[in-house]
Amino acid sequence: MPVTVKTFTTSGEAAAALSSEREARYLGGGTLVMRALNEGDISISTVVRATDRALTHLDVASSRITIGAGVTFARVLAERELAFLHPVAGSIGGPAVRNMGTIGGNLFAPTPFGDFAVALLALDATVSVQGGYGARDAPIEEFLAGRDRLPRALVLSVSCQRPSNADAFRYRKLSRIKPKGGSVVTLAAHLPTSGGRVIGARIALGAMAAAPVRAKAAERALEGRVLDAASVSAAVAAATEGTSPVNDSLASAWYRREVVGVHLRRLLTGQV
Amino acid sequence: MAKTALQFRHNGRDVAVFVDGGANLLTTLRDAVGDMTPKFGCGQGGCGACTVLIDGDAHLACLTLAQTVEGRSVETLGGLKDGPNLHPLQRAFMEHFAAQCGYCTPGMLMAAKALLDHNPSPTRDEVVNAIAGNICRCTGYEPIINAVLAAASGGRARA
Amino acid sequence: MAMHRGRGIASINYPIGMNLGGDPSQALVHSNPSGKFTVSLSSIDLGQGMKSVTRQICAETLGVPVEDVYVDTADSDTGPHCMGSFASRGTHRVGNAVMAAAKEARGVMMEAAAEELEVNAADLETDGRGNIHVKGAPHRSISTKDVAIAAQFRQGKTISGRGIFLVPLSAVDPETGEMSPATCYAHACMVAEVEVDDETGEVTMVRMDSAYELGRALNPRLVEQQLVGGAWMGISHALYETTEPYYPDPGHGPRDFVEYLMPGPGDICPHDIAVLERPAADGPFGAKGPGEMCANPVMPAVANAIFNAVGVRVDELPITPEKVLRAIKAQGGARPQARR
Amino acid sequence: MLELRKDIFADERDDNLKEIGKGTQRQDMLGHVTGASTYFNDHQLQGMLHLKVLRSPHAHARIRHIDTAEAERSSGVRRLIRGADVPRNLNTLLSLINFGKDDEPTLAVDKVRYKGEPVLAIVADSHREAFEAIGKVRVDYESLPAVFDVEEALKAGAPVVNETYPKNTFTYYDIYDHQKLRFGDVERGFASADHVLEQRYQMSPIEHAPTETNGSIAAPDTNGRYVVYTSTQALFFSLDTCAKILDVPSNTFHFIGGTVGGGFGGKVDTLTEPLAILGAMLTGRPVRYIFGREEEMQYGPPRGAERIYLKDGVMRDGRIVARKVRAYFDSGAYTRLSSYAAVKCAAHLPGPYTIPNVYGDIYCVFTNRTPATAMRGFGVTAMDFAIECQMDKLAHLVGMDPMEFRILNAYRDGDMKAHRREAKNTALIECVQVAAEKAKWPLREEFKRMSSRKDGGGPRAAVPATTVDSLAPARPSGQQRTPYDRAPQPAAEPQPPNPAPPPPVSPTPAPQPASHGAIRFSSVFGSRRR
Repeated sequence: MPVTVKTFTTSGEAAAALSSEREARYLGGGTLVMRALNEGDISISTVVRATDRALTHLDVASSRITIGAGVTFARVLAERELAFLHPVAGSIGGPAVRNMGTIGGNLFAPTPFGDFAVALLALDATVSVQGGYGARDAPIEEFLAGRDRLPRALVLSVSCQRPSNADAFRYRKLSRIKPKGGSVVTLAAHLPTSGGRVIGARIALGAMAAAPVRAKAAERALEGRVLDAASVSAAVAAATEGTSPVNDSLASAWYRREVVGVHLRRLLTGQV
Repeated sequence: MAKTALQFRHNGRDVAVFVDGGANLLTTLRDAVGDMTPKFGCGQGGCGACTVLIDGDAHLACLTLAQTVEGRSVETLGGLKDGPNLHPLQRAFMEHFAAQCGYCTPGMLMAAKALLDHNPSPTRDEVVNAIAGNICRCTGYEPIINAVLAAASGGRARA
Repeated sequence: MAMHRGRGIASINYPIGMNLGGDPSQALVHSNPSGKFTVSLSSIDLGQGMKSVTRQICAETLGVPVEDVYVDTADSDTGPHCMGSFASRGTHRVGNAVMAAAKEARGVMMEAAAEELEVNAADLETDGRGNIHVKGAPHRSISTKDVAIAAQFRQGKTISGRGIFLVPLSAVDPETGEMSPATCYAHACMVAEVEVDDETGEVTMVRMDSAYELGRALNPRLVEQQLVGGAWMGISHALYETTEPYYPDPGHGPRDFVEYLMPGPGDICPHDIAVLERPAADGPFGAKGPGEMCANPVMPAVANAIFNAVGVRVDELPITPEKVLRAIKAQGGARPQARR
Repeated sequence: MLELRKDIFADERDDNLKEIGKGTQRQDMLGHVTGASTYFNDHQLQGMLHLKVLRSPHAHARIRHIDTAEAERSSGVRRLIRGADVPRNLNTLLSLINFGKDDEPTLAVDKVRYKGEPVLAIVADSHREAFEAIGKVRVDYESLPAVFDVEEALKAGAPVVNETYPKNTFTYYDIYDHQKLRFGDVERGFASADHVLEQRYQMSPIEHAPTETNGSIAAPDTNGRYVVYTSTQALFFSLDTCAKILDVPSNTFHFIGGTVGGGFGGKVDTLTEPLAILGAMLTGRPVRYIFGREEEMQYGPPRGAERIYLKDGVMRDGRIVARKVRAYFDSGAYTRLSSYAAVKCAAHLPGPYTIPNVYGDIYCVFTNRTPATAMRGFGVTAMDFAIECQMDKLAHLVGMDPMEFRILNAYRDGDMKAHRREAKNTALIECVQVAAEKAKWPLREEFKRMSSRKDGGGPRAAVPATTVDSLAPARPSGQQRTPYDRAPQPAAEPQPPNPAPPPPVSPTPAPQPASHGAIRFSSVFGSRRR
């Protein structure tokens, strides 16, 4: 059964093709689908592409930013208005992978990959999905939780509020290899403050569960408090709650649990 | 199996080939176009030996669906020379003994070209980041980094 | 949270060549009437520089410039037999075979020159620039090109040679292990400096200072390639790579270059190298082989440096951050040792 | 940054050379930077077919039945190859040079002994069609208990991994289950030592990970021969291995290689050539068999793991008086080259140090994992890790500077080494002194003045009285004999102390060979048939 490539001009048609054929896969940047084909995944017999310009649209003018699912990491890095996301995009792959890999594709990347999704989770993003009957928005936490069971949907874009100030959004990816490597643990935090107190703390962790996951106990430890030694220590103590890291070739579950707190402290205290 | 016609510019020349559905650009360049300079190293996007330029940007040919380069410009190491003259990067790699087995060299040179085309005077860190996706098992990277810095804007690289 | 620095050393030697079934290599050298030479081998260049080193050995032995020699290898229909490229045997075995072949070819060339200059071959010498002249009388000279033409078209001599170098098998005494494992040994000493993060167990390479004794640096640039690349592989073995991260449990084996950990271009550190040359009695121009041994001192030097930095001994490779962190916690925190 | 210390050992060198010693550009560099260097895979052949291998998902299992009916009908399939199609489906690499028994099939027939072991090969028009056909093969496995730990594998009742060696360890000289080294009496040494230290060291398997994976292309050539473009590290070694496995004269093959994308020891095992050639023989078409990266990483042979127990006796003044080693090489499911690693390792003991009492037992152990092979520093790398970590601990124990401790114990010209050969051309002391100088590591004057050329020999040149294991059975006829071998050597009488080794009989006037032990010509490599 040779592979058939179907190219659609609109995302609606592409979504319909995706949901109707069991062995169809959507081609975003290719880093996931092309690898599967190269390695002999014969379950893929149709590759669906969409050339819809909306998928690569970038709306960074207002406080609510929207990134098309087809926007690459390289494009995020080139966009000055998205400076707060540069450390995230820059931590993914080498330059060639960043020219290919897309924001939408990253939402489906298995652990320990998916660092951009970790950042979007900390930013409380919304994922716009083209189902069989039109677009609908889902909170990213809901999207990630159900991404494996989801009927074969096409992600159109993601959107989130721009962080109030540069210091409010922080990101840190620990990998064994520099400058690029798989994640031992990835941490992203969005800590808006009012009167010096954290209001709406969001902390997201990568490589600490099957998909990016929120550290809600650590969030609670910071909510409504000043970011000081006491609140930071409380958050660090609760860092592993709700996580289920695994052993893989980069690090063991034990190690990830041991160091996630250390790196959270360094993230919250702004240590390099 | 039904084939798909594909036309694109390859190192400045128009080429037309027929590809199977799902064929990647690396297999197409090597088997259909006959350009053996990009190499197969993993087919997973992890080694960079298949790095080529598409419309001037570095891409991994093994993870690029061949049909997506329809009408675009693909550059490989085979096109780096200017007639008989070596590109400054090629001369610098020679002078710095920046290759041993040579298998990663095509990918390294194209990644370095993509860097210098956008950033003629990179810092050492910028060079390190530019080859971050290219695995070399022989040299220990040091001579390669030094060669790229030396080639940058005629050797006046900022350390 | 504290970063601790430490230094550690290791000193080693390494056997050159293999003691298995006899360890022979052959080489052929032939030339064409324009006085250019071809070395014909079946030895493999893995990137270690086999073609380049044998080319220089042949040119030196013939007494001609290296530009007059090219190496053609690894076609089983044309090249003579060779065991293969492994066990640091290339430079030593194949180099000696090429020397033997080049000596025979030189002998014929000098005879042909002697006939042209009507002198005794013993009175002639090569200048290394493509000329042969009478010792002490440089003006009485003939180019190797003219000698080659004369040999081919007038004298009927073939300026060529064959060479084999065999280190015979040394039988091993089953009771005592007595044997001759190798005819010469390379040596090295490495000082490694590391920085250890005592909260995460991460180890960063700071610098390396090393001294390698290799008999003869036939080509210093190629030697540098091996020692720099070899030290990088040593760091990789010491801190990063394995196909079984949970050995002897075979699980979680890496399947790609993200899962298989090797130092990236951002993990390398300065490496200051000294090369010593104590020629081996049976090495080509005294040369031993640097290719294999150059990674070996790095692993123990790094392990000893980690002990110097935080006082923990990790005796299992690779020395991952987890193993360092577990050892630090087991002893109740970092215990930096006396700085050397 | 590289510095040539021409001042050291200058008196032993003639530096009046023209081409040697120059940093001449590599002959292959222009090809590398222009992409013109030609690797085995850079060949276009008309009608090329692609071979993929079905690999065992089990580490240890019996093969009850293989159903290929559906696979054979799958689109684009040209040929299916099973173990029964391989003319001689049993080999071990070093059988060519008379070391070890054939123990490994090219394609598994009755049993699989490691996860990833090749069971069946499919030759098809395209990669995709080969993968599809492999997906349609049904293999009925009966899982068997597996063993992954080298010491567990040696215990009674452990699963038998490799029936050629039922005790899960390679047989040395047909009598011992390990390689020995005996020099002096370590127990007496330990008894006299001020400190005794025993430690355990463990290395895990390491992948060669060359950027070019293993592979080859075989194609029908003129006059009934086959041309084979190959990534091998050993052209004739692979050629003769294929001649043996495919049971044809060696000149049936025309091997072409020589430009390899990194080897590091991982391309000696002739992994792809036999099946590529067999595919070309059976289809009459060019066949390419190239490892994928996951195949290379998990099913290509790694550097074998080693577990080393190292026990030392040291005096207060820093002299090491006894070193005892027990080491286990994890050979994986088959022998390949690991049998020789143990011999090379034994010869390396006790490291570059003169120690009066040395004892070694080196085991080559079979476990249910991917068979290991040689890698850069084969048989020595892990042992150096153990020895040099231990040297640091001993220096720390006696309160001596680690550099000075190395110089004190370093071997010198004239010393007797543990494999009973005189140390010559030694230079460890000078390397330590220069490394210390470069690293600004303080050394006391007396240690700066020491030299490899001073204070060696004399009492240090003697072979000490050695206790050999009591049960030394008479030596049987020796290993697999070939028609070209001379009669087996008479049982080696106990060597007289400090014997003058007989002058080596060498077929050609090899330049001034060092002295060797008894000479035994093994088979004339390459031209004989078995």
